[in-house]
Amino acid sequence: MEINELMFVIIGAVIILFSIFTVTSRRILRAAAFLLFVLVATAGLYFWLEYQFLAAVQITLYAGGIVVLIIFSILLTSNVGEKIDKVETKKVIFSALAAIAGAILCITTILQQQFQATDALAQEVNMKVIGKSLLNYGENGYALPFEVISVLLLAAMVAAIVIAKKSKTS
Amino acid sequence: MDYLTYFIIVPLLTVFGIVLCKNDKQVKWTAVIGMSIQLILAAALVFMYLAERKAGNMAEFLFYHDYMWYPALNIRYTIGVDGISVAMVALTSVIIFTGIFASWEVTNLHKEFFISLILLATGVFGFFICVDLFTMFLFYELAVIPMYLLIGIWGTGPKEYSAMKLTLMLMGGSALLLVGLIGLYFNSAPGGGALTFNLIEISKVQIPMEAQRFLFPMTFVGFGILGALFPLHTWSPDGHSSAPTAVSMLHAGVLLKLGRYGAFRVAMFLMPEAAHELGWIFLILTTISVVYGAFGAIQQKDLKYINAYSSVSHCGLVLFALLMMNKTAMDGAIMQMVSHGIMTALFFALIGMIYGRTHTRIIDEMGGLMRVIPFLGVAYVIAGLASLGLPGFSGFVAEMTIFVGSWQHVDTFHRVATIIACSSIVITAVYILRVIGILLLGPVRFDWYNQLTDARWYEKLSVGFLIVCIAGIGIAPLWLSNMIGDSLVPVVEKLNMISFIR
Amino acid sequence: MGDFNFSYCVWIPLIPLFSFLILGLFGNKFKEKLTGILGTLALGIIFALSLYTAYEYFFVHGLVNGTYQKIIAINVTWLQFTDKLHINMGVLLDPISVMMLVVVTTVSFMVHLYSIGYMKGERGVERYFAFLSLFTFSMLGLVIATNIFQMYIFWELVGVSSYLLIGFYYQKPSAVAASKKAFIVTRFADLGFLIGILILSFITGTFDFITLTDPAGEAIHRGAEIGFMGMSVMTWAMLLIFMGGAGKSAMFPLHIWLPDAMEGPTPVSALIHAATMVVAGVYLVARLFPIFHFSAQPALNIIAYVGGFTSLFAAVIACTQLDIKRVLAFSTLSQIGYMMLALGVSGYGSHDGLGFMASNFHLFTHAMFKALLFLGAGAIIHAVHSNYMNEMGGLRKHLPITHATFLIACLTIAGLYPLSGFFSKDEILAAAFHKDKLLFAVEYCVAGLTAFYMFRLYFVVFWGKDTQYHHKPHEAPFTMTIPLMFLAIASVFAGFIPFSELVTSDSIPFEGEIDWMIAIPSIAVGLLGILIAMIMYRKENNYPARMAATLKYLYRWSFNKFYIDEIYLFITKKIIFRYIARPVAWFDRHMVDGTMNGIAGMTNVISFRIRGLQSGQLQKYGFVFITGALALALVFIYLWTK
Amino acid sequence: MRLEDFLLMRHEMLLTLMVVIVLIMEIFMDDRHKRCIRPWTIGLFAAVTIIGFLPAPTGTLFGGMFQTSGMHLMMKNILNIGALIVFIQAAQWLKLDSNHNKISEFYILILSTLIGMNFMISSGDFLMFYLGLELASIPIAALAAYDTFSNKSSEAGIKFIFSSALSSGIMLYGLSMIYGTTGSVYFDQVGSVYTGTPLQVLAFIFFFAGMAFKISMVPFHLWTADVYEGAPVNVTSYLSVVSKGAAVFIFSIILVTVFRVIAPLWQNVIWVISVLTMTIGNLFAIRQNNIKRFLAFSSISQAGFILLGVIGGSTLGMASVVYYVLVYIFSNLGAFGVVAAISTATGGKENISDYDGLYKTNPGLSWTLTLALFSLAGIPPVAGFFGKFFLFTAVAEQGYYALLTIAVLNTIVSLYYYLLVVKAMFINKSDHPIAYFKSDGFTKLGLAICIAGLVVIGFASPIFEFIKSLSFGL
Amino acid sequence: MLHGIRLEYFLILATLMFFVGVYGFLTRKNLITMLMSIELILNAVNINFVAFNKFLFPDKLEGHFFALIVIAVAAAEAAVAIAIIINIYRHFSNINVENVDEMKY
Repeated sequence: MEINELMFVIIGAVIILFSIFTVTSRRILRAAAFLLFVLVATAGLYFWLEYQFLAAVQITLYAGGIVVLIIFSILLTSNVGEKIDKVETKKVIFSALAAIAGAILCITTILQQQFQATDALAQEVNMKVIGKSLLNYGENGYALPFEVISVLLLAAMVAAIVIAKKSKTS
Repeated sequence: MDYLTYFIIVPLLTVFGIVLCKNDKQVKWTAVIGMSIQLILAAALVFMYLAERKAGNMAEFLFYHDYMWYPALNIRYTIGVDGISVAMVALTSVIIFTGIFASWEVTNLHKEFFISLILLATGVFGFFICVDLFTMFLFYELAVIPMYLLIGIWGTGPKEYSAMKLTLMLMGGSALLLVGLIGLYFNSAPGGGALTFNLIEISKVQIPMEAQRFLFPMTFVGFGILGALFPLHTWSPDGHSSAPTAVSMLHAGVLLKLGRYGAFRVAMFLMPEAAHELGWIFLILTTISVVYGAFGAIQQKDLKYINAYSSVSHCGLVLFALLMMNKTAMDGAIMQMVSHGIMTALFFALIGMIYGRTHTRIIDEMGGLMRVIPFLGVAYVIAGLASLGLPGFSGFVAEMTIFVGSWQHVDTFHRVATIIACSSIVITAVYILRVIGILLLGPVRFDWYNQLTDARWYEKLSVGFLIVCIAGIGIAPLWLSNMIGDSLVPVVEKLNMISFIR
Repeated sequence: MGDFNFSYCVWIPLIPLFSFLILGLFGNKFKEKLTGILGTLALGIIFALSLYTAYEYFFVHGLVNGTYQKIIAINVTWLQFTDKLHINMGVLLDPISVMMLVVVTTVSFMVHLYSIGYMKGERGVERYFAFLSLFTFSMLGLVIATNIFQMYIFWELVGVSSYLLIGFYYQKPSAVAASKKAFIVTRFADLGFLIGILILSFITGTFDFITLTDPAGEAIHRGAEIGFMGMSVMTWAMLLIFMGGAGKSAMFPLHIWLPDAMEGPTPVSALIHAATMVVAGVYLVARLFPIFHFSAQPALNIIAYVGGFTSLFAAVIACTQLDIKRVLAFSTLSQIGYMMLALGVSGYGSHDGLGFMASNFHLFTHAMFKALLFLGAGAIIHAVHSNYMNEMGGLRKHLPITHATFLIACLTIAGLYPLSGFFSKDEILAAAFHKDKLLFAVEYCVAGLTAFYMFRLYFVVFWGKDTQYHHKPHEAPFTMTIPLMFLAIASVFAGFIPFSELVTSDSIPFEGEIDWMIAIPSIAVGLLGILIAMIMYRKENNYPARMAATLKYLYRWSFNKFYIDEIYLFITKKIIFRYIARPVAWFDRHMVDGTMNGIAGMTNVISFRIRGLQSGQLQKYGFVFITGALALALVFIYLWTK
Repeated sequence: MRLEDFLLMRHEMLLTLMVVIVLIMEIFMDDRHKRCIRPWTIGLFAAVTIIGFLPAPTGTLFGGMFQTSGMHLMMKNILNIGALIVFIQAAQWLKLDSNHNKISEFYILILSTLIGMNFMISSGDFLMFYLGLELASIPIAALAAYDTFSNKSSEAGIKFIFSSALSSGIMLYGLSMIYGTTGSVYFDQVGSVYTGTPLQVLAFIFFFAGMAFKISMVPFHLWTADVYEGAPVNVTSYLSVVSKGAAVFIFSIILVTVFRVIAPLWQNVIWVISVLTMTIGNLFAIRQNNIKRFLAFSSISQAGFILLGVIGGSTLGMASVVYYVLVYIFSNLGAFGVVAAISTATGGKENISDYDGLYKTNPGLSWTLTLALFSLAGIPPVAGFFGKFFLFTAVAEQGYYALLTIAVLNTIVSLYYYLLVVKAMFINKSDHPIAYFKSDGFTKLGLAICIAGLVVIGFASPIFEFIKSLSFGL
Repeated sequence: MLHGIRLEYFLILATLMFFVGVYGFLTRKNLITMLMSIELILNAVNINFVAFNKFLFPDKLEGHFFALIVIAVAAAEAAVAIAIIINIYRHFSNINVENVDEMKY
């Protein structure tokens, strides 16, 4: 087994394991930490696939942004040491059944598929390409999404503020 | 503006006028004026129609006008009348006219009452003058819905239940009908060409048999529910009994006919093959209707229930005759529609008036009314006699035409059905006389009855007008019969052409 | 038919119609006396017109080439069914219709006149006269009908006027019940009539009497070959039509309405339930006689036996009744049975058609003397204020004119020479003798019974015990006695009309003669009946009671009219009402309606049951979401593959 | 790319401009005058809506990411009309004290969702589609939770955002598979190579589930009732018509362009889902007492009816879908407008039983609600009848008579519960009916527009004809 | 460079992660942990996109950018979600999803 393959296996194992921990851990802060591991491991996967920019974004935005946000909100809303109540068995069983069934269904279907790779040459992914793509308004350019997502973020910001801000009258 | 459209415009203007009215009196008189105009229009239409026919205009539909509405679906506002629709329009205008007078004493929300009533009439008029299935359906539904409010608000007894039941069952019918109509539309050009909702156009093509087998029951039952076809008639007793007078009149008098008219005009006219093939099922049902309704009426105690069941029976006879599919029987069927329409309107008007005096409709709680309110009593007897098919009144003419026509079928099945249907005339006599006996005759039941007042002028007007109509048709039926008969020729030809092939 | 125009005949029915309309619509504004005079006047006019017509027809214009013509005086299409079948309204004049015109207008005129006195002071006289006019109109329309459907129309109208008149005292429950019964029973019979018409018209393709009854025409022979349950279709048709006739003419077993119909005012009984309407059935059979004869012989036999049985049956009952009007009613039944029988045994053409002639003859004479009897009974009731024989007696002193006329009538009905009843009855017996000995024997018995019960009535009422009355009975006013006298005269002399030269089955006159071999025994039997009655009832004695005791069961059954009413009541109330109408109503409420309500209820129940789906739990929503998507995927990837 | 090309994005540009304007107003106005934002915004937005109707060029931009045609413009205009009515109807509500410090936010959020919807409709690839979809959903969660004093409102918000996130997750999974199996996210390229292998079917189903969530089809509808009930009335009305309408539009576009090849598959899927949606929606609606919840279930069953037009995928079907959405906007907004007016005036009376005897006190509102409900039920002469009729015609055109029959039977059930509301207003007697109140001009204007729409749209055939002329299909 | 690692491995990995996320969504009581589950789901999708892009269509960057956008959207979504969660906390004093069921049936 080559080192690359080993890396993949390790990363994969980390992702799966910590995902499971994330959704089963009864201590909420730990769950957040496990989530962080998963996200970082995913970033590792992106590195492994040589998408450095994406990996960086993953770490900064996801691991750095979202997880921090989550942790803050945990601190706001929960006792740190508090354990979450146990989930009823019925719920666990049914949810697990659904998830497992779904996974089996998806995986069998995926394995039936003959994926067709393109013959075209691989494109090198560096910052220059990414930057150009982001500002390109032709085919395979992402100027429009780039702009729209700014509206989205603005709206989300307004939304979050309007909900979270304390009303003056209250 | 073509002549027939006035039949829609006048009621709409009346409604508009009523909206602007300030007090009850204005409302009533606006309604009276509007509906009088309508009545005059209808009378004029009859004469114009007869004149046209006499002048040799043999087109299937007269006063025919065709306006494109939705080009994309070839939906048109197409209007035209033949003898049958003329008869129906005249019937409607008579009943709505008298209905206005019969509801002179509506106690609350006058404005809304008359608006709904006239809207209902608008729907009916529209239905009868339309040749395009889409607009026909539109008016059909328009006629059904005001009924809910009319019964629900101004009704008596378990009015909410009845109103809901009636509306839902009728809309159920119209739902099936909708399927049928759309199906017809898509089968209207089996050989290619533009699809159409136009009755005349569709009647010229032969709809594929597989489609007919599905669409015929849909349309027939759809209209049949409105026509109180057994076993889908149960809305009718409840609905009638809860409805205010004018609504019962209009409903039993016209709306039931709407169903029958549709069953004939749409289901049978357009799908003769299926009518031949599946007719027997419905013939059995209608035969049951006829006898069953009559038997049902024997046991009832509420005047309106009696009349509702009697309507089931009489209207059953209409469909029965239609399904006999020959000119005479159909002629009789249409006459029965007209006749029963007026007759039952008269009945309901009288029942309403009696109820207004005695505050009960249970026959066992009344008695000897003839002595105290002779006008209404006599009118009731006349209505009863007309209903049991006494010569000289319209009912006789219609029923006899039906029976003679039905008998023209040679096979045992039709014959047996005819005999069973005939037997209804005896049962009818039984329940009519029973009611007359208990209600009107005998000693005066309560002392306070002696203080009852007989009919007032508007009631006399309403009742008298209807009686004149019944007797008029009963004494001189030939013009009506001919007017209808001429228009039946194409239908019968279409139906018979099929049977000839078979 | 010559050049005489009979179309004025249309006024004969129309005048009473106008009289009806005027009296009906505006009668309550007139003075009571005026209404009676108006009605009577109208009838007077048409009475005269009818007599004039009869004269013109029988003696001037009717007979052409030795045959009485069938004259269609007027004919308009009233309603078109098919190309061939249409109802016409018209006036047909032939011997029987002209005869009936005379009968109807005569009796009606008399009754109108009589009623002026009889109904004096009653409430609703204008209504009474209006209805009488209506009845007269209908009856005349029936008589002159040119086609069977016109006849049916007026048949119905006659029925309804009978209904209205029986129920004239509408505040009396028994009158209401009687009128209802009369209407429904005849209506039931008319159902048969209607179906018969349908069959007949379908076979022959016409309603028209002339076409139908032409023995040389083809219509009459059609349908004879098509069999149905052992009889030809034509026979079935005619039987059904006869059912209608039997209903109107109150033949057994449809007779039950007639006795009850006596609830109406007495003149009405005289007019409708004795002289005119009840013979409509006879008239109907006579009208269609050629068809019966040529294509439906079995039906004719049935008619004969029904007639014979009814006459005997009714006569037996009449012997025990106490209500004088009921006695007369059963007597009427019995006499109509006679007429039916005569038709049933009749052949076609000249002497073979003796029965036909006799039947009509008897119809004519019977109308006169039975009307007389009823009017006389009316005068008695008017004087005594009671219907019951046992409350009467010795009235001959108080009511001399009534007594005299009543006696004449009784003698007439008993068939004593030379009163009219003798002639007509004799012809019937003769006809029966030639055809069927059994019926002949029965009729002999009936003749005796008739004499017996009529004189029972006569003796009890006018002789018998001397009863004390609250008010001293006094003779009726002249408006009532004049008709009595007129009819008495008619009863006496009508027998001398040479009927066989006027009314015959094939319209060809023949020479009638009296068969004394039959006549003399019949007179003897009649006399015997009178004698027995005289012995038993002339003076108060205990013979009747002993008689009743001896014939215990027969008496009781006869007194209770053989319990036919009870059987009917059982069938209608118990079977039809309880086992059909009520279950139908129940079925409608609970099954048909129940299904509809059930569907609605079911929807609500389902709606309630599945509300758990919307649990408010976000995660359950998620679960449904996921499983829904997976299920869809599963189904459409692996299960649904096409 | 020339400057004129931006004209193609007229709707989006104008809306963005409006967001900016409102933001500026919010920032630079002092508190006391903030209420003036309402008329200004409404006026501006009315102008935007009208400008939207001016003729405009069509074409594609950004290498196919953005495409526009007459039909797209029509859809956007329809959404604009809906949003405009919502704005007008919300004016009175926004005036309430509890909302005084978040007036402009309401407009910003709605406008940004509208931008999202416009981009979504115009999208030429799945990326833009996804982005538009999210832009159209995320702010709505905030809008649902807008009434920060109400438990129900925040519950609605949380339910919406989580359901929405789950559904978009599932949809993204599907999209990733579509990308993986076709090598592109552009609609036209995907459409040209889509063959319907099992994985592609799976992908489609997942995509479908995501859309079904937005359109609230059974069994992906469960959030609907709770969110509709909890959210402020005006948000609910926006959610139920504009948001749903946009989803329906893009859904039908994608079905007939991208998934053209597997049409038989999705027709079957829709067959099943449509029956479920109509039936379940109706069954739940029968029992509701809260009128918003009631309207939520009614809108679920309406979604089922809309699918009838989609299923055929024909030109007629698409035209009838667009037309129906237009009608639906007027009907539903008419109904919600009355509900909002009453809720605002009475401080939150939202139960059907509160409406007992309403006709005696407020006949105008009662008639409006009745008309709107009749339109929803498909009763002539209001526009809903025409809308339903065309949908039914479209489904029959493809020969789905069984589906048609089920659908018409469902209309009866729906009529039943609509009539229950009518009955409450007209027939039921109440000891304490809602007292007579006067609505402000905005509310009246909003309702008047709805009534006018309801009456006119059906009879004015050119509207349908125009839509049909723009329409697209399989 | 991909050596023996096949695309399917990535897909299976992503699928497993996806359904773990789903499982979490269905079972976690705390709203914030549910949010984490959603992040897992989105992350799984991203892996898919990226893997497809790398393995099958390396000439373009569609999957890559898709993942990028998803991350941004996820962030926005999380922000709003957390705002609402905090709001819920204000009203219900806890953030247990099972308590948030005032509206049902």
